[in-house]
Amino acid sequence: MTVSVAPTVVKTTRARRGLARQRLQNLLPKLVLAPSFILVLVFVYGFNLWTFFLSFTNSKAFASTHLVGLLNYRRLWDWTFQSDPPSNWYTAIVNMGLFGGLYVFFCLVLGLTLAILLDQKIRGEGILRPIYLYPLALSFIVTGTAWKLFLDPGIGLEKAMHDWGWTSFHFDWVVNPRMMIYCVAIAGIWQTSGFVMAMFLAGLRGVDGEIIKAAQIDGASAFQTYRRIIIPIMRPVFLSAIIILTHMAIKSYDLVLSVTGKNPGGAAELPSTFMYSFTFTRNQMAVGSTAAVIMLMTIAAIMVPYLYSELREKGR
Amino acid sequence: MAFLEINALRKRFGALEIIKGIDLTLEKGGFLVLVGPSGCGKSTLLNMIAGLESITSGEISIDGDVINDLHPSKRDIAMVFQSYALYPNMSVAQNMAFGMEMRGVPKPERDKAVADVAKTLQIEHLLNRRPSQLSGGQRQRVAMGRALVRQPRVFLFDEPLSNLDAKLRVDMRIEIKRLHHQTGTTIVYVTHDQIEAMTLATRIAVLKDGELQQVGSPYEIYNTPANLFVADFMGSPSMNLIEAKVSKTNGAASIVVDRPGAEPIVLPAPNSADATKLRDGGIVILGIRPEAVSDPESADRKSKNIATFASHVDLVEPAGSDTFVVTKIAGKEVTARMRADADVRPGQNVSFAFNLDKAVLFDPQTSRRV
Amino acid sequence: MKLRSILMASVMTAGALGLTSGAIAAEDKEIQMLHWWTSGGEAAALNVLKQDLAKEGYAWKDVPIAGGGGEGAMTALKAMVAAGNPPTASQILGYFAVDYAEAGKLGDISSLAKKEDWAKVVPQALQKFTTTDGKWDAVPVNIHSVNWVWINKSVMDKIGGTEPKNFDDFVALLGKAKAAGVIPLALGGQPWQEATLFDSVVASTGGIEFYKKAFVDLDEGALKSDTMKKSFDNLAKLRDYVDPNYAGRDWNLATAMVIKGDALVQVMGDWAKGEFRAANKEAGKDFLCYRFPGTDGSVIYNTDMFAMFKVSADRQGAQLALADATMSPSFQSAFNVVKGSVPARMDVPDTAFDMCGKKGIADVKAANAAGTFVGSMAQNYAQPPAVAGAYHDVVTKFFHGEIKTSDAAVAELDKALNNAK
Amino acid sequence: MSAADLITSPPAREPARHSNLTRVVIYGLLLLFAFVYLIPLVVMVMTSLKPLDEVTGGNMFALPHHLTFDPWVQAWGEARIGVSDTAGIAGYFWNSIKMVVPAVAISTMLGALNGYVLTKWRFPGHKLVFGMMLFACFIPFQSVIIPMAVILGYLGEIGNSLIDATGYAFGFGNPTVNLVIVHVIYGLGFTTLFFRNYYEAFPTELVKAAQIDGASFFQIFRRILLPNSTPIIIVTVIYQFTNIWNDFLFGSTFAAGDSSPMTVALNNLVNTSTGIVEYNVNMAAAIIAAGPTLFVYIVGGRYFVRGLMAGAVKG
Repeated sequence: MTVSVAPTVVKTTRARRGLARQRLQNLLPKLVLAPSFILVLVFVYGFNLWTFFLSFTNSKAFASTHLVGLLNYRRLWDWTFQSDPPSNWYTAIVNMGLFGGLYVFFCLVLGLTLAILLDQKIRGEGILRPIYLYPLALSFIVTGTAWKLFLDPGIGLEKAMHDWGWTSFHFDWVVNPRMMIYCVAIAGIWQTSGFVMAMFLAGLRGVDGEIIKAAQIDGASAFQTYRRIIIPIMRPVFLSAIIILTHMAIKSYDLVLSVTGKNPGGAAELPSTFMYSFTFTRNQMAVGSTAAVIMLMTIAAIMVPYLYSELREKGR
Repeated sequence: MAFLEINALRKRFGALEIIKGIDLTLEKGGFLVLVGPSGCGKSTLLNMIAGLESITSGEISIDGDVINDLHPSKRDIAMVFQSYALYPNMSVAQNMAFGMEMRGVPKPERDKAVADVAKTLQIEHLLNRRPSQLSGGQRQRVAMGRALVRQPRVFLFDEPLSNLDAKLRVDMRIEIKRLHHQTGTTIVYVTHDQIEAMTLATRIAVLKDGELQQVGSPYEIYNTPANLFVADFMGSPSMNLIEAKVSKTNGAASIVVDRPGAEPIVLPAPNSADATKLRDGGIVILGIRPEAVSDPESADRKSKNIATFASHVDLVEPAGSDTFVVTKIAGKEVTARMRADADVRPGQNVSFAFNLDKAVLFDPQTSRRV
Repeated sequence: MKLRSILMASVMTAGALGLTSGAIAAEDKEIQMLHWWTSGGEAAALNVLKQDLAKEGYAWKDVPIAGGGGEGAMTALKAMVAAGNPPTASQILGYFAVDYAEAGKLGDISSLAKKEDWAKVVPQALQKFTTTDGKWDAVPVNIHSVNWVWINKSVMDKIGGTEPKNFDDFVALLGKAKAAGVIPLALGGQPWQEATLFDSVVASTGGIEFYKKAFVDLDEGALKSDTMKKSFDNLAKLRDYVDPNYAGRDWNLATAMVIKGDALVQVMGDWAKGEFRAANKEAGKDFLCYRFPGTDGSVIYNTDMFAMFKVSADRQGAQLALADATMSPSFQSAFNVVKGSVPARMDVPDTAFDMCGKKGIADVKAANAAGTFVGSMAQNYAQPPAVAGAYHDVVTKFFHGEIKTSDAAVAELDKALNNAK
Repeated sequence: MSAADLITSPPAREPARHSNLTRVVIYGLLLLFAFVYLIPLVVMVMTSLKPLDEVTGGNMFALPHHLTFDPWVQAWGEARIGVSDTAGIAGYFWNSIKMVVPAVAISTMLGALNGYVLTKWRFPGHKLVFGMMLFACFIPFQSVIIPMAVILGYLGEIGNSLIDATGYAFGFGNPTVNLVIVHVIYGLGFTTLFFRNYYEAFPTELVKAAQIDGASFFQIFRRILLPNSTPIIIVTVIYQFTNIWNDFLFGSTFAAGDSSPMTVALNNLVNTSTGIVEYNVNMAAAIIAAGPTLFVYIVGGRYFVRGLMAGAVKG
């Protein structure tokens, strides 16, 4: 009898200890993730809640708790549809669409083109790659200035062309308020497309060679192989690229100011500059916060379904 | 009490039930093969034994200890993965010693154990290489070595041979079998390859959709499949399944296979079938393995129950050691296994001999064996 | 927090009981100074202050954030204040000082102000920004005025121009330059520069009283008046004399155009003179300075101030020393000679100043006496930043043709300013 | 493909075969793009090597007449930035290093741990957590400045109390530490994204094998995942390094003054409101400021693509 009792005791304590361990093991991953998640919760979502609250107040230079209802939203609503003369907010939205669209589109197109070209077993890839990549290493503060200098018709490209005898050359976008935003886009594309190229190049190199062979046997031309087979396979790369590009487009701030020179005619306004100027320069923090809220909601409206579908699709 | 016991085991992911109440036992030193088509839950079951998947309900015990809540490393098991799961950043020796290192085994002891196992598996010359520098077969050996070094109570194999080419697979299969004989360890082995199951197992468990179809020795599984699924799944080429009618005269049942445009084949009921359960005019499915269908000359002489009939040959597959002859009976393809030198050509009318000692009957409604 | 106050309390109690003598929190000898004067000349001028204070044993901790007329600096300041960690003092402009004062973030240096009798020497108008409810909480460093024109003398001589006395003269002069193939008006097409120009145009077109009524009082009648419309029309006239590449140009590049003789004139605050000085140009000989035609006798000012933040007791000594040094006549003179502006104290002799500086000092005195000393709308001295910002928007949109007619501009100005109020 | 294959060797592909004409077109395009991408840098470098009068007077594409390295010397150690005693951007260079290195290290480490948990230790709602962290990448920084300042202010007060109590602030309230905190927080989204995507493709069987071998949660991470994460670590480090090094908004707002990072000093040099614009010095300073990141891209470019390839780009 005694002999058989002992193992049972040992067994149960062992099992219990195992259970406690198991529980700790189950908890550990969450514990590890928790600090990051809490930081994000507080510093991103908490702050956004605060901004959301401010958008209902009359905060000016400093945060105020005096509620004014939807006043700020009504103001921005009015400004949204005020296109003659365009309110700064209207310009900001239009520019965001233009800039964001051009920036993301051309970065993708250029990045993909360069990646495909580089992927043709090119000699000197090691030299070419950093050339396309280096602009990202430069700070916007400087590249903006350099591009402004470069595009300035009085001292830059146009003048140089005239000096060299091509007197009919004309390129004055950077001083033409209507075209300014395109200059910002050019500088932005120049800066980021190399990065996108690197991502696509990586994506291309990751495509299984047998698939390409199969496509070739099926009689697809090189172009068709890329368009019908390889590019669709790289869909996840597009996801990452679009996330990174969108976030950069939204946050472009230094670049806009340094390329356009403080926004002449209010023509180079972007939501980020609008928010900044209302919050910090014009001491209308409530309006700035409202703009931030609307901006965030717009981003959410676009990104959340996209992220949702992409994350969901991967299943598991 | 069996060495490995699985009682009423269930696994649920939300509403989805993957393991639907499985009971299994395995004696010490046994070789249990879990076999079934992909998605049948065999890998999940193995992972549950390993402790890599949680258990929704039920119980698993090894040598009398319930291991449900034990961490994988505390279950005294070793596992060989389909992809081998060798740590790419470690040398072969380090890979093999990692488990002991984690358990705090002193280095000299680890080295010795690794050396011993390496010798057994003849991979001593590979000890300092990285997994990426190994061939597929070598990786497989290392993965087994890593498991062996632990000297576990139970070995778990998760389709360990499926990444190897055909020849290597056969070699490794033999290797594993030899290893099992030498060491006498208890093994649970997952595969979808029924030849592996047949050759290796002392006990086979056939799974489908999370349910156990049949458990038994390879012989039982092969010769007396419990249902149509097992009959169809085990064996290559698979069992011929022919729809037939029961005709009962004077209590003696015979099986009638109707052939459009030809006279019906009348066969005596196989011995394996419980004649009392056969109803006159009832529909049954006759299951007969290709090797029980042959030319009359090479039919089993010891058999008491041979029926011969002529049929049109559709296809001939010479397989070297045998020749497989395909004919159509009642719209169903029936494969016969004939001598390698059988002179049969497509289009001929040939006599086929059915060895009904080796035939089984199934009830099409329940799909169970009668 | 608690620990700290307990410690403080115990130290105080100990002090009160006489157990320790002179052990109370030693004075913090560091002056933390936020500003955006980073360029050579400005920094050199500020260095005078630093050295003055060093003589008294105070260490200068510089917090420079250049760019955008202090935009970056204002953001950093707001963050520092929000963090409860304000600098000893910060360079500040116009209504920003009022905002901080109203939020109770500024300190009190009235004791020093009273002792030195600053109320007497600093123009009354400026005291609106440097005091709150009679308490001094900021010190003015200088007085800038925006209604200046800067002319390249050799270009002027070449085209045979003379000092324009009114707006039409001015347009005629610009016409002459245009005919001679010189860029007539050097302008940087940035909202604040265009608004600064418009300050002068309005004062010239409607007179200083009108300017006051419209911009200081935000009088609806004045804002919607024909005079305002005419001001916009006049601004539109100037647009014809600007080179095509003006948009987005920095003001100092525009000044450089005048210095090099590429352009005849720039309408800009007197900080432009610092550029001439830096290029070794001499007032009267190389360049001319006139009041904007039609605004002689009036001064549209802005001023750089050092706002004195509410700081802990141990930092107040340093703060007072900074205020004192800033208001010392010698510093005011030395600094403003470099900066191009005029001293904020009316009692600083003009001996060290050039011709333009002397005129500036005299103008300020006269205008102050005559009541024609008014704050610049463009520079946040007539209205709070929200209104000034709206003003920038309307003016720049009009100038760049987004607002097409002066009628529309007037309507838009009234609407925008009221909206922002 | 085996686990080892997945990590060590990307699938090899046959070289594309092209006619000579196509080759010429491909090379032509590549060189044209390279030329366009290089122009701004070339202009910057040339401008930085010219005396000022040559910059303002001459053609920006012209080679320097009188080659001079003065602007570089000035930018590095002589140009006065404000009234501080530090001249040139040399001192601020060091500030940036002190801030960037820990910020990159911490955010990368946290990202790796997060990615590890989110792929190998999944729990119900892991997708929501990841989605929320990913969406955090998109918040406009302008709206977090003030609340962030308030929180950093509290940290500063804690630091003061600690000084009173222990004589040492343990980094609380230190502007460099503050910047590290800010950059770590707002870098988490991306580092987590990178590592999650990488570990998504990382064979789970390795983790299972290690579990059976008795390795603990952290042992698996340290011994199995981390040693096999070199490619993605390179990508993350490069990405974070670039972003943090080039940040201006946070740097100028939370660490102005002596502890300000390089970009703030550069801005103070470039964006002075008055005085002659010394383009040559500015451009020299700009190139110096970009030095470390340029170095990282040129040297690490190959590993960067390799790292991206190893899984960072897989959605």
